[in-house]
Order: sequence, then C-alpha cells, then structure tokens
Amino acid sequence: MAVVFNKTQGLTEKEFHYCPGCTHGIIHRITAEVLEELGVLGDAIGVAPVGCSVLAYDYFNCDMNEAAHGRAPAVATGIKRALPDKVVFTYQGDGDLASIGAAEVVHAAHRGEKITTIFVNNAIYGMTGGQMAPTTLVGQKATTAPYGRDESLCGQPLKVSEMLATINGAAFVERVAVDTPANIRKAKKAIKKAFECQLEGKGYAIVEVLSTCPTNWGMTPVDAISWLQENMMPYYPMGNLRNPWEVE
Amino acid sequence: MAVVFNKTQGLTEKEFHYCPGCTHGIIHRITAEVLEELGVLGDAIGVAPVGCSVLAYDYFNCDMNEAAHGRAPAVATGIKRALPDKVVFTYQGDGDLASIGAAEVVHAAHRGEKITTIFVNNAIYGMTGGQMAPTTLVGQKATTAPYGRDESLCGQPLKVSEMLATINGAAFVERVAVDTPANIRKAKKAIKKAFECQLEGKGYAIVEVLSTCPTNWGMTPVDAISWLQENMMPYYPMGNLRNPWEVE
Amino acid sequence: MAKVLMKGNEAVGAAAIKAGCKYFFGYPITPQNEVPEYMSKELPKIGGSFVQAESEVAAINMVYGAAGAGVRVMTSSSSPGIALKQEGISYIAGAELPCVIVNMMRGGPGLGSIQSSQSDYFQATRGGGNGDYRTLVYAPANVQELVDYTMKAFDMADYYRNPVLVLGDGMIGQMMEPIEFKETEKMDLPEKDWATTGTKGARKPNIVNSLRLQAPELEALNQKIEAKYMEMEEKEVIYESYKLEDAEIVFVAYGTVSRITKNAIDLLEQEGIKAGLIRPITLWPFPNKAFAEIPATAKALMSVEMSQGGQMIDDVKIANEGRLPIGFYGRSGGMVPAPQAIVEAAKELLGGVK
Amino acid sequence: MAKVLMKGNEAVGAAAIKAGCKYFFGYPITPQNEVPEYMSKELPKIGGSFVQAESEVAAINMVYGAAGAGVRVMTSSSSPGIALKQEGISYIAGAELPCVIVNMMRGGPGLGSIQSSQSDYFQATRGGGNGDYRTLVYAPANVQELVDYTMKAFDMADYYRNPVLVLGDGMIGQMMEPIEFKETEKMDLPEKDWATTGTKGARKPNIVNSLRLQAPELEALNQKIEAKYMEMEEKEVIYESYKLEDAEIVFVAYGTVSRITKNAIDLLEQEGIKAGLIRPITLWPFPNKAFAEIPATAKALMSVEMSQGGQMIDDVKIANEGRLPIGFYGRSGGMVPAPQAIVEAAKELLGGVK
Amino acid sequence: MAKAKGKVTFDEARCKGCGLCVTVCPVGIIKLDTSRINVKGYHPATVDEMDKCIGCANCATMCPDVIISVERE
Amino acid sequence: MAKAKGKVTFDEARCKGCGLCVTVCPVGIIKLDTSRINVKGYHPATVDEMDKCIGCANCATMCPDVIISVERE
Amino acid sequence: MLNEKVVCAGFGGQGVMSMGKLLTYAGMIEDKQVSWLPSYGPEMRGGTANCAVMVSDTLIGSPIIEKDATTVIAMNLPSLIKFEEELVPGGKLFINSSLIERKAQRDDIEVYYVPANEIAVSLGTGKAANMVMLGAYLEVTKTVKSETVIEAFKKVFGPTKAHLVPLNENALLKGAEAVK
Amino acid sequence: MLNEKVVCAGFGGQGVMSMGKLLTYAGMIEDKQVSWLPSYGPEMRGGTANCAVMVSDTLIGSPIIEKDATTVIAMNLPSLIKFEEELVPGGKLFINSSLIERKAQRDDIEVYYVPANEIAVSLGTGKAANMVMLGAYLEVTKTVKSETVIEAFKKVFGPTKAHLVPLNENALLKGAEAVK
Ligand SMILES: Cc1ncc(C[n+]2csc(CCOP(=O)(O)OP(=O)(O)O)c2C)c(N)n1
Ligand SMILES: Cc1ncc(C[n+]2csc(CCOP(=O)(O)OP(=O)(O)O)c2C)c(N)n1
Ligand code: SF4
Ligand code: SF4
Ligand code: SF4
Ligand code: SF4
Ligand code: SF4
Ligand code: SF4
Ligand SMILES: [Mg+2]
Ligand SMILES: [Mg+2]
Repeated sequence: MAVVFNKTQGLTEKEFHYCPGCTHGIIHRITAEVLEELGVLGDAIGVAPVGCSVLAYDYFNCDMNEAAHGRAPAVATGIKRALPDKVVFTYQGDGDLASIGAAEVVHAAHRGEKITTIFVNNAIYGMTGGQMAPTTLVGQKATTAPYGRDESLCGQPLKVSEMLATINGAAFVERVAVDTPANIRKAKKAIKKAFECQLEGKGYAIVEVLSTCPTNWGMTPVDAISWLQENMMPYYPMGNLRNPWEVE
Repeated sequence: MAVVFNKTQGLTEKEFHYCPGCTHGIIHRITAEVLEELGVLGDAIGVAPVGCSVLAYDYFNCDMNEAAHGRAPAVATGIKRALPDKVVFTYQGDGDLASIGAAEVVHAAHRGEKITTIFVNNAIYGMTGGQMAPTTLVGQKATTAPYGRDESLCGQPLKVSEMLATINGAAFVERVAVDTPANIRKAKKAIKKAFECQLEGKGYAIVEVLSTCPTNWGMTPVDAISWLQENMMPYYPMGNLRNPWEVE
Repeated sequence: MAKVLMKGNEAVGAAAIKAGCKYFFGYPITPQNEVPEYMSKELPKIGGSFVQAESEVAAINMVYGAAGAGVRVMTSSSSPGIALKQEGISYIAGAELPCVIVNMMRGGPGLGSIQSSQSDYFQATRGGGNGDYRTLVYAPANVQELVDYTMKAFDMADYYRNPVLVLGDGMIGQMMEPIEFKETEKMDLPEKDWATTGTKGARKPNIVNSLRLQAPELEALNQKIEAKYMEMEEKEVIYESYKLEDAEIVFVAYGTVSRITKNAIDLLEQEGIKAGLIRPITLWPFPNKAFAEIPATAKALMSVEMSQGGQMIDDVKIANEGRLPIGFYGRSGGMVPAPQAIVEAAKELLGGVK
Repeated sequence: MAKVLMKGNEAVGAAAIKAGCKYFFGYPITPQNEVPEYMSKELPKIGGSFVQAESEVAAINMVYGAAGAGVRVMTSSSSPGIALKQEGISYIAGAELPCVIVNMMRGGPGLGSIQSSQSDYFQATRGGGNGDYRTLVYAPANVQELVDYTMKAFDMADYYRNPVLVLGDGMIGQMMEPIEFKETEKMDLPEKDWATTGTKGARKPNIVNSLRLQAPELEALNQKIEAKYMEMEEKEVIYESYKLEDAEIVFVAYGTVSRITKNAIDLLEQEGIKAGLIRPITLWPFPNKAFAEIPATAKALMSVEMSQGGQMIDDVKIANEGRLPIGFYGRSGGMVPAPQAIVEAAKELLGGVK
Repeated sequence: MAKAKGKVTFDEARCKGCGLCVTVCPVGIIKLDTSRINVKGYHPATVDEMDKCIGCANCATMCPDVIISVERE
Repeated sequence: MAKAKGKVTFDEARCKGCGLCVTVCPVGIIKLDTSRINVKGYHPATVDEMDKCIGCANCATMCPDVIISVERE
Repeated sequence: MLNEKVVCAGFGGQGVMSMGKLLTYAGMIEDKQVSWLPSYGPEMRGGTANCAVMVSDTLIGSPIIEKDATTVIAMNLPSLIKFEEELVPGGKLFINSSLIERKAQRDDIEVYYVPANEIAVSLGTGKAANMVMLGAYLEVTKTVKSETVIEAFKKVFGPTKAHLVPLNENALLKGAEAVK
Repeated sequence: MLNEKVVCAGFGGQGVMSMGKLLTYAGMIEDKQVSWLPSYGPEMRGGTANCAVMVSDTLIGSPIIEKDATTVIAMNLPSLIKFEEELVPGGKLFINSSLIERKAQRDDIEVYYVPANEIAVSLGTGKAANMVMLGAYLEVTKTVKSETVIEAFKKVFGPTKAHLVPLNENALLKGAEAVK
C-alpha cells in the first residue's frame, strides 16, 4: 500500500488548539502543504494575526512573527523589504484583515507588496467570542449584533476580494471555500498560485477562504458546513478575480 | 444688471490661506453653494481633515469639527449617529483619506453611513511639503519619491473611487475635476447629488475631485491645470460609479 | 432601588445608560467584551446608538465626533486597544470634549495576556498621547464603585469638558457583585453651547478643534486646560484609608489589588503587626494629601501593584517626599498577588528598616 | 572626517545610515519631514529600502517586521504620530526587538502646533503603550549629539533588544550645525540568532512574539525584560553638569532647552548669582545619581521645560527625595523660554526660599 | 471496474469528534464511536469495515486536525 | 445675435494673481496688471475693456479665491 | 460567622458557572455579602471552567480564592486534581462521583461523594447535575436556603424557564438527600 | 571676541535662507562656532521667511534670537517692522532700500541702507540681491572673509552652479562697496 495522505512537514507536531470542526485546521494544512511542495519551507517567514489563529506561529514549521491585530500586512512588508528573497506570507482572520487591518491590506495591495495573504473569512470574530465582523451576513446574530446584523445600521457585508481586485498591485485575488474535499483541493491550488505569484515577483496575492466557526455560530461542525454553503457561498461567490498570468 | 455670480453665504468672510491658484478654494466654494442651495447650512456639520484644508473649519459657514489625520469619516460617524437629522460631511485630501484614513473611509462606506465626503485628490501631500500620496502618478516626483514614483516599489496609484464603488453601502460615488468652468459646474452637480443622497438616507456618498497643487507640483497655477488634464485625467477617468437613483 | 447581581463589564454599561449615555463606540477585546455586547443589546431599546467601530482608533474618533455633537458618549477597551486610542484621547483633551473611557487592564507589554493587570497606570495617569494634558482617572475596587464612578465620570467629564478614565482590570470586569443604582444628586452642569449641533441659522458656527497654528494661541489653550487640571487637583481627589492609625507599615494599593491588600492587612494584624492602607480612588489627581495622614508610628511605605517593578510607585515617591523608605511588591503579566505573599514582603521590608 | 553643515533631520538620517541602518519606514509629519525625505533619497543608493507607510501605525509595524528579520531599522515622526505608534512600540518591547525611533516633538495636545515642544516627556519615559516596558531615551541638545546618539541608539537597541528613542524637537530637527561623523568603536554585539530569516532547514523555526497566553509565562517575560531595564539603569545613565560647584540654584533641563538654560546661567553669573545645571542626556534611565552631586550651597532646584506645568519635574521630584524646594519654569505650545525669563523665574524662586 | 482498496489510520488521541470526515466518506464507513471517549474527551472517529475503503482521502482532506493518514493499493 | 452684456468686479485686495480667470475668459479681456502689486504682494487681475464682457461668469467660476462678482443685463 | 469561599469547577457545559451564580444570587437575596468571579481562560476554546463564589457576613476583600477555599465542588476529574489543594484544612470537598472515580487525597478535609449525573438522569435530565451538587452543598453548609436558590433561579432565568422550577427544586432536594 | 547673532529676513524667494546658510557655512570653514535656525512657519503657504545665524568664537547656547540680535538684514518691509526691535543697542541693521522706503525707527543702532535689488539688477539679475546684502554685511562686520563665502558657495551648490561664482563674487564686492 502506498501512502496517499500523510501529515505534511510544513506543520509542526503541536496539536491545534482549535475547536472541533474548525476549518482553520484545514487551511493551515493546505497552506503548509503548499510551502512544502514548493520547497520553500526553509525560506518562508509567516506572520500570524490576532484572532483564533494567533497561535499559528506554533503550527507552521517555518520562521514566524506574531503581528499586532490587523497589522500583519505591514509586518510582512517590513520583513519582505528587509529580506526580498524570502517567501513572506500572512494568515489573517476577517476581523483582523477586513476590520482593524483594512488600511494595511489595502496598502500592501496598493504597493504591490510581494507577499501572500491567506484570508480566513468565517463571518465572525472567533477568538473574542462571536462579535460581528465586517463579513457577518445580514440577519446573522453575533454577540454585538444580538438582534442579527441590521443592514440599515451596519450596511451589507464587505466583499474584500472584490474590493482588493480593483487595485492593480493585487496581482492575484481568488475566493475559495473549504466545505468539501473538492473545494479544499481547489483552495489549495489557489494558495499555491498565490505563492507562485510571489515567487515570480508579480505583486500582492491574496486568497480569501470561506470558513466556519461552529462554536460562535452555535452549530455542530457539520451544520456549520451546510450553513456556509447555504448562506455564505451565495453572497461570497467563489472564483478568481485577478490573475497575473492571464494578463500576459 | 442682475447679479449672476456672487459669493455664497455658505462661506465665511475669512480669506483662504491657500496658495495662489490652489483649487481647494474652488471646491470649497461649490460645496458651500450646494449647502446654501439645499437650504441646509443651519443643519450642516462639517468635518475638516488634516491637510492643507485643515482650516476649512474657518471657511465653511456652518458648525465644524477638526478631525485627527485620516479619521474624518469616523468623526462624522460619531456626529451622525448622535444627530441623525443633521447633514454631516467630511472634506478630505488624498493623504488624509486614501492613505492614513483608508480603513475609516472603507468602513464608513461599508456601514452605509449617511454622510457625504468631498475627496480632494491632488496627487500629493500638500500641507507637509509635497510628499508622495497613494494617488501620486507613476514617475511623478515628490519629496519622498525624489526619483519619481517607482511602480516596482510603490505600485500604481490607488483609484479610490473604483475601490469604494465595490462597496454596497457606498450609494453615490463619482469622480469629477475642477479644471474648467464646465467641469466645475459638473463637479457641483455631483456634490449636490452626494448631499441629496444623504438627505434621502440612501447611504454613504463620496465625490472625488481631481485637483491641483501648483506649489508642490512646482508649476504655475495655469500649468498645473494643464498637467491635471494631461496626466491625472487619463489615469483617473471622470464619471459616476454608483448612483442610488439609477438602481431604483 | 433593589440590589442586582451584575458582572462588572455589564454594570459599566448599565451605569452609563443610567447616567444618560446613549452612544457607545467600541471594538471587541478581552476581557471587556461584555461592555460592547451589553450596549449593543440595550442602546437600541432606548433610541441610542451602538457602533462596533472598525478599530479602536476609529472608535475613539467616533467618540470625538459624538462628544463634539454634545451627547454623552463612552468607549471601552483593554490595554493594547487603549494604546491605540492615545492620539484620539489627546485630541479630545485638546478640543476640550467630555467623554468616558473605560480600560479593563490586561497583561502587557504587546499582546501580552488577557489576565488582570495594572500595568497601564502610567498610560492612564501621564497620558500616552502627545502634549500636556491629563485625564481624571477613577480606579474602583468593586462593582458597586465601578457603577458609582462610571456615573460620576459622566458628570465630571461634562463639568470639566475633559475625558475621564475609568480604570479597572480583567478581574473587576469579569466578576459579579450585588449593585445598586443609587439616585444621585443632579450636578449643576454648564450648557453645552459649544457643541456642533447645527447653527439653525440662529448663532455663529461652533468649531470643535485642537489645532492652534500660532504658538501663543496654543500656549493659551494649554494654560486654560492647565487651570482645569489645577481645579481637579484641588477638588476631585478621592481616596480611602484603612486602619491607618498607628500603622507600622502603610500600603498603597488601588483597584482590585487594594482588596487583596486589605486581606493582607488583616492577616498581619493577626500576627500582631499593625499595617494600614492608603487607597487612591482617583489615580490622577493622585491623593498626595493622604500621605499627610500617615501616623508617626509608620516605618515604611509599600506600593502593591499588579505590575513588574511598579508604576504607581513613582507617585508614591513623589507624595512621600523622601520621608519614609518605600518598598514594592508586585506581580505581573496576569498574576495576582496573594495576601500571604504581601504579608511576607511587608515583614521583610519591616525587618530591613527596623 | 571633515565637518559638514547639516540640518538636524538630515543628520539623523545620515547618522542612521552610518550606523548601518538600511531600512526606514515612516510617514510625513512636520517638523521632521526631512528625515523620510533624506532616507528616500539615500537608501536606494545603498541597496536599502525606504517605504512611506500608509500611516504611523503601519510604519511602526513595518519596523517590527524588519527588526524581527534581523536588520537595523528606524522610524521617525512627531508627537501625534508617535502617539499612534504606542501599541507598536509596546509590541516591539514585548517581542524584544531592536529598533530606533525618533520623535521631533511639537506642541500638543491633539493636532496642536508644529512648533518645538517637550511635552512628550511622559510618553517617552513612561511609555504610552500598555504594559511594563521602557525605552532607552536619548535627548540630544545639538546636532552633533543628535548624530552621536542616533548612532549609539542602534548599538544599544541591538545590545538590549529593546526599542531606543531619540527625543528631539522641532528646533533641533530644523536647525543646521556643523557635524562630524566620528569613527566610533564597534561594540561587541550578540548575534541575532533569534531573527526570523528563514530556517534554511538548518535550525528550528524562530518565533517573534509578545503573546504569552499563560500568565506565569508572561510574568517570566516581564521579569526578563525588567532585568534588562535594571541593567540599563545601572550602565546607561548619561548626563552633563554645568557650573554645578557652589551653585545656589540648580536647573534641570534637557535637549534644546538646556542650551537656553546655559545662557540663563551665564546671565545670572553676570548678576552675581551662582547657578548650575543638571542636564539629563538619557531621560530614561533618569540620572538620579546626578542629584548626589548637588553642592550644599544649593537652595533650590528648578525644572525648565517646554511644557505646561512640567513633566520631567516628576523625575526631578523623585530624584530630589524631598531635599530641596523645586521650582518650575516652562513655556508650552511651541513657545520657547527666553534666557531672561528663566533668570527672572530663578530670582523669584531664590527670593522665596532665601 | 474493481474499486481501489484503501486503508485509513486515525491518530485517535487527537481526534475531536467533529464528524466532518464522516460526512465526506463516499462509502459511508466512518462513524464516531459513541461508546468511547478519548483523552481529549471526544468520541473518536473510527472505521469498522476498512475493506470498503477506496483510499480516496476525502476524510483526510476534510479533517481539520490532520489526524488521518491514508494508504492505497 | 447681440451678445449679452456683462460686468465683473474684483475684490482686488484678495486677488492672488494666479491667472486662472485669465485663461477661461472667452473674450480674453482679463489680464494680470503687472504694473501694480496689491497688499498681498500679487499682481491683481483686472479688466480693461469691460464692454466686451458677456457676463458668462467663467472667471468667477474658476477663481479659487472667490473674489469675482458678475452681473449681466 | 459565615465566610464561605466556594470553587465550582467542571467541564464547560456542566453548568458550573450558573451553579455559582445561583449561589451568589441567593446569598445576595439573603442580604449577605457576595461575589462571583469566573476564570476567563486565555482567548482559546474548550477546556475546563470554574468560578469562585464568596458568601460572607462581612465585607469581602479579595474575590480570588488562593489556597483558602472553604468548599470545592468538583464536577470532573481535572477539577478535582486542580482544586483539592486549594482547600483550607477542614474545608469541604464535593465530588461528582458519577464522573470521577478517584477518591480525595487529603485527610484533613471533609469529603462528600455525590453521584450527581446519575441522580440528575433519574430526574429526567443529566443537565441538572449542577443543581444536585448545589443541593448537596447547601445541605451540608447551610450557606443559603434552598428556597432562596429557587427564588434566585426565577429571577435570573425569568418566566421562559419557569417550567424548569419543579425539576430544579427536585434536584436540590435529591442532592440534599444524597449527603444526609 | 566674535559673537554674531544675525537675522536674515524677507519674502520667500528672496534667498534669505541661503544667504544665512552661506554665512553659516563660511563661519564653519573658518573654524568658528555656528548655527542656523529657520523659522518653519505653521504648515501653511506663503508669507515671509527668516533664519537666525550665529557665528561665534565660543560655544553657542541657544540658537534662537530673542531681542539679542547683533545684526538684522531686512530684505522687505514686513521684515524690517518685525525685526528692528530684536536688535541689541548698538546692533546693526541692513535695510534693502530697493524695496523698503521706510527708515529705521531706532536711534541706538547702526543702520545701513543698501539698494540691493538695484545693484543686483545692474549686475544682470535681481536674484543676487541677497549676495549684495551679504557683501555689505561682511564689509561692516568682518564676520567671515568674503572669499570664504565663495568657497562655501562652491561647496554647497557644487559644479552645476559653478558658472554663477563670478556673479556672486561681484555681488559681494558691490555690496561691500555700497557701505564703504
Ligand atoms: C488592538 C487589539 N484590538 C482588539 C483585540 C482583541 N481581538 C483579539 S482577536 C480579535 C478578533 C479576531 O477575529 P478574526 O480576525 O475574525 O479571527 P477569528 O478568531 O475569527 O479567526 C479581536 C478583536 C486585540 N487583541 N488587539
Ligand atoms: C497623525 C498625523 N500624521 C501626520 C500628520 C502630518 N500631516 C499633516 S497634513 C498631511 C498630509 C496632507 O495631505 P493631503 O491629505 O493630501 O492634503 P493636501 O494638503 O494635499 O490637501 C500630513 C501627513 C499629522 N498631522 N498627523
Ligand atoms: S472560536 Fe470559531 S474560529 Fe475560533 S477555533 Fe473555535 S470554531 Fe474556530
Ligand atoms: S500646498 Fe498645494 S494643496 Fe496646499 S494650499 Fe498650496 S497649492 Fe493648495
Ligand atoms: S479514504 Fe475515502 S473511502 Fe476511505 S475512509 Fe476515507 S473517505 Fe472513506
Ligand atoms: S474529521 Fe478528524 S477530528 Fe473530526 S471526527 Fe474526523 S478524524 Fe476526528
Ligand atoms: S464674465 Fe465671462 S466674459 Fe466677463 S470677464 Fe468673466 S469670463 Fe470674461
Ligand atoms: S482667479 Fe481670482 S485670484 Fe486668480 S488671478 Fe483671477 S481674480 Fe485673482
Ligand atoms: Mg473571523
Ligand atoms: Mg493631497
């Protein structure tokens, strides 16, 4: 029998602290596999956010920085400018990237910073206990939207990928989901391209990953996947929004 | 003889401190005229930025707040939430709005905050002496881009209106210029619509005004207008990008 | 009114609403999340407005806007979030706007931990923002005081047109205690005729602003606000003393640590050692005058803080004016001093000075 | 090397480059714009990188990233911009990263003015960020010192793995004086084996981080960094004294104000009044020991600052330990004290204590 | 067409019993073993009829805790 | 068609001599008066042949300092 | 003189927090000095939960329990291991023997074994195990009356949970019986 | 003993800043203690500019001039009005009489009227008015040698401006002659 699936060298031996069924784990794995497959683990420097994935620095088997909340793209910029030959990536949640860190991600894209961002959109603030995120759906309840997100007060959820895709320095923008094995494989391909974009010096690359937070959504992991499919995926369409190779 | 043009009541008697030929003055005037024409001067509360127009609070003949650099949309949010019946607007430069204040403007738009923004894009930091702005054109010299803006290091200029137009809460988005009397009249119409958008509670409204900075561009006012036409207008196309009435 | 059992963080919200605050702008951060959560639930019911800002920076600037519009407004956060608000707080002080800011401190520096700490004393009392400004700082030691001083903070903010800080920590934010919303006397407060509420064509425009391009004008502003600070130093100092009479050792501690220190004092008493406490309730203005009450029996002072090396100890040194030796006992990073450890530290200090 | 005439702000940049700094992240703000402008011109020539960040917040976090990557890196700003960097500075201290931060102070609070001021003393010496951390703070009084201490700052930052602040003001940033780039001794500095430069598969991953979820671990971190601060207090204090022998009045002043105070001392001398000066060059650690040198002839101390009411005066009080009466003379908001005014203030104080 | 033959191994002590693997197995052979609780306090995932496994690795692809290895003939 | 007759008035003391009005006058009658310097230190804009003015208000629309008033018959 | 310092500890979901809250609330109703302090763990998921409850006739100093618990209620094994040592000599330890097989290690304390889950299941729902334990605790310590706890329950949970009152009364009763 | 405190003031564009810089630079070349401090106005446009230059044999304390200028060079009327009163008794006031019609008000100072713009225009460009004034100043005060100023000019402006050296030499000379 041949091994067809084994844990990647891109991850350390540490057990994830995530809740049962939390898709952060899947996204960690595919990102780590990409780093391993591209042979860049020894050159990779990751930036962890503040959010449930704050401990990502313990899980990725490469050099890691833990950034202030929302500032991972700025931290990554500092690293990449200092070490332009290294492979620099940020891993960020939707509170981190789309809310407090909106300016930093817009400007990393604007400068065409040669870094890669894995953007985990789970439509909620996981770590702090389920507060509303810019990506929380209209009507979705959150601890700071106890009556459900009210469009007239909070607007409609922010489509980060669409927004960033208007910026020329954002060479690669794609939205994926990790709801099924097939989509997980697609997500991994997108992440690989996002790193190749960096390796080829094309500019900023970001992959938005539609993700679940069973705990704060108040659902079983399995129900959370269905909720993702039925509610998030229609609002946040999957697909590539920018691609440096098509243009050529 | 009938008076066909007289100074609006929307402006105070204070002389502008702007450099000769600086288009901030034109934009002040048309904004003030709109406030007067809509009969909302007594209900208007403006928010001045940090930038050459920091003293806007001395010029508009209505209640004014002076915000921290980049935070005018947040300040305006605070005012509008406290006094929802008032007419709240921000007046901001491109350093203020597009650079340090990127998160605040994105999120005012995202929440669909019922405020109006006059965004003066002069492709430079005027007040501090001509540093590069996110809107500075590729190749354009600035005191912090002494060799001209280098796309490979700083990316291409940010198209703020296009970016904000991806956000549903941004009900009205239009880019105008103040290079000719005809365009100035168009700009005024756009500004009027942007306030009507607020008065009708449609959401966030922003008008990007292509503007000059003769002093820091190192040109006469007349040459600056030509430079605006020849260099900025091709990169930043004029036109409406979002309009709440069309949709209906 | 009857007593109710409430979590500190929720009690802050309830007290604010009781004090007439209908506007709250905040951003989530542990251990104060129940404040915004409570406000998001309650404010819509009373026609107020809760906005989860995109960041702490935005939140404090929304506060600036709402305060400028003349309403009672509050924000809350915890240590790193308060660090981000420093520029905004400086602006609010400079523009002479009233508002209430709550900091439920956690361990630092940086991201630190989410456990209780008192390591933002400097930030609170000296201001991490730029310029010569101060904020009145209340340091409640229990949930009832948290309620009382939150309510008082709104009056003081309006009276002085200055931001007022309520400085708690994770422990007081998270704990439940019975509280009562006392009917307080209405303070005679000046009208907010400076607020930007629209001229209605009936008056000259109001301007909310901290810019003074001409240095002499800025100096004049500084003199004006300094006069307020001097008035606060004169009138607003609040402190408690505990078993100060014939104390051999006098502790200085504030907030939750003062409670633990009281336990230590009782333990020392059991061992026959007389110990007392000065508890600053206003951290700024600091109760220098309390130190005049220290009895001649006192041989030493000891600052007890949840801080590495101490921060309030600077104010203790200033107030002490070189009279008594000063010791320090502290734990940091979210560790909480145990009464027994304070007892040991006190005995060691006394041993050294005896 | 020959002397050159340089503006303070440009000299900072030149000194940094001389010290091996090839990375600068900043954001424009008067009166320090010549620093980023100089760096934008010079760094590309030496294969370094200048980034005009989108904000001060981004700039300090870029510094965090570059410092974590093991390179020498600097940022500069002025008062409100430095206020915005407080969270980032706290993170840098917590993650034990070396970097140099320049503050050319201007008048506050809020937007204030763009004229010289010293009203960020508290922010610099106590930290406006959260948690128990300190930054070494150099306060040069002329452009040559600005150069020397900027260069030294890089060594100290690397040695202690801690941010180092160079605290100037608009005046020193804007003025030109002759300077010399002295060849300094190379300090023996530890290797940056903690930096995140890519493992190359040859070592375990390095982690740059200030989070310690478990309170005991965070306390351990705090103890570790406190040990560094104690070492700094021991070894890094720098100050100058001027005409201290048999002084009746001892001024305490730093930075540009110390120069003006020296003029005042000379004027007083002409009037037959003996005055001296303690000039802290490191503001933190503060030169407490300098106060031991104060002669018995001294009748009073006077803190002279560009600040409303004084900030350094707190440290003067602590250092003085109640021995001498302490006076204050200050101007604020961009106003600069005149020598003659200092003279008058000194005479008045002496009159009062005689 | 003869189906491929596969084999899966769970690092059971690290299983969090989330059940995601259960839903994606095309042959429906994965169950949460409600009769047992692992050291983490969860009912671990388990396979009874391993011979039905086709080694598609769907389960491993979906497992957030990366505790499944898959082999195939 | 008889052209409209207009009249412009400059608040001369506030003129900054930027010349923008000069460029937009359709009948080309505005000049900067280089023979004079106003209190602000600039050569102020001026019109010699006022009768040619058509009162189109282009100049006033363009003037950044809002110092031009226009009348028309 | 009453000076109870109680640790309630267990898995998240076992209702240890509300057990503590009800005790605290009841203390308040009976005009005693009370405080309730949760352990709010690091911003992470899962694990155990506990709270410290003070019920006292005199003013409460520190709300923290540090080696001076008068009572520990351990709903699961990790809690027992962690908190047994927090008891003062003579303190009371309540062990949920349904889930904890181990015995207490100390002999200077009073130990009560209560098969709380079993009793609760016998009442219809395992969820009432916390109330069973509370009943046992009250029977031994008489800190507050069990009627007051029911009053507190009504106040805290309101009319929507009124139908659960009989169940909870029963649970308190059965818990009390288990240690009689 | 040399202790010059010079204010150079005028419109932006009149070259008062570089006049001050050249004097400062020349002082440095001659191994004197020097400093140069610009007024950097509020973040606003236009208006007047000035700088304070110190050239001294001893260490310079404050780089600021406050009522203790030894010399004021006023290139325009506002500057004259503002800075005349900054002079110490016996101080020297250089007035650009091409643009300033007013006379000095004080009689306890030495006043020199130099038609700097006219002289400069006669040399081919009004832009050299600042160098004419500097020449006059040096002739009177001998603070530094005019050759050193030319040396400084070469160092500061480099080879690209080398063609302007003769013009500037001439301007210094003519300025000197105007006050001889
Ligand atoms: C300056 C600052 N503000 C707020 C916080 C508190 N905080 C920690 S994580 C977080 C939100 C995380 O949400 P998200 O980015 O969506 O990540 P998730 O946990 O959902 O993966 C917040 C607000 C902080 N640590 N620092
Ligand atoms: C926090 C902070 N950072 C920086 C500054 C300095 N500053 C003042 S205005 C300005 C830029 C203004 O440029 P822009 O917004 O484009 O306005 P303009 O002057 O071009 O109209 C900057 C960076 C400041 N005052 N506060
Ligand atoms: S709280 Fe949500 S995002 Fe965080 S670990 Fe749990 S499930 Fe995942
Ligand atoms: S600097 Fe530029 S933007 Fe500012 S007033 Fe002058 S011309 Fe206008
Ligand atoms: S490998 Fe495929 S068939 Fe086998 S257990 Fe996993 S999902 Fe089922
Ligand atoms: S997906 Fe993984 S963690 Fe979840 S039940 Fe299956 S094996 Fe266990
Ligand atoms: S109104 Fe028209 S025609 Fe008359 S001066 Fe102005 S631009 Fe010329
Ligand atoms: S546009 Fe206005 S300011 Fe400019 S020259 Fe004409 S009148 Fe004068
Ligand atoms: Mg999230
Ligand atoms: Mg601009």
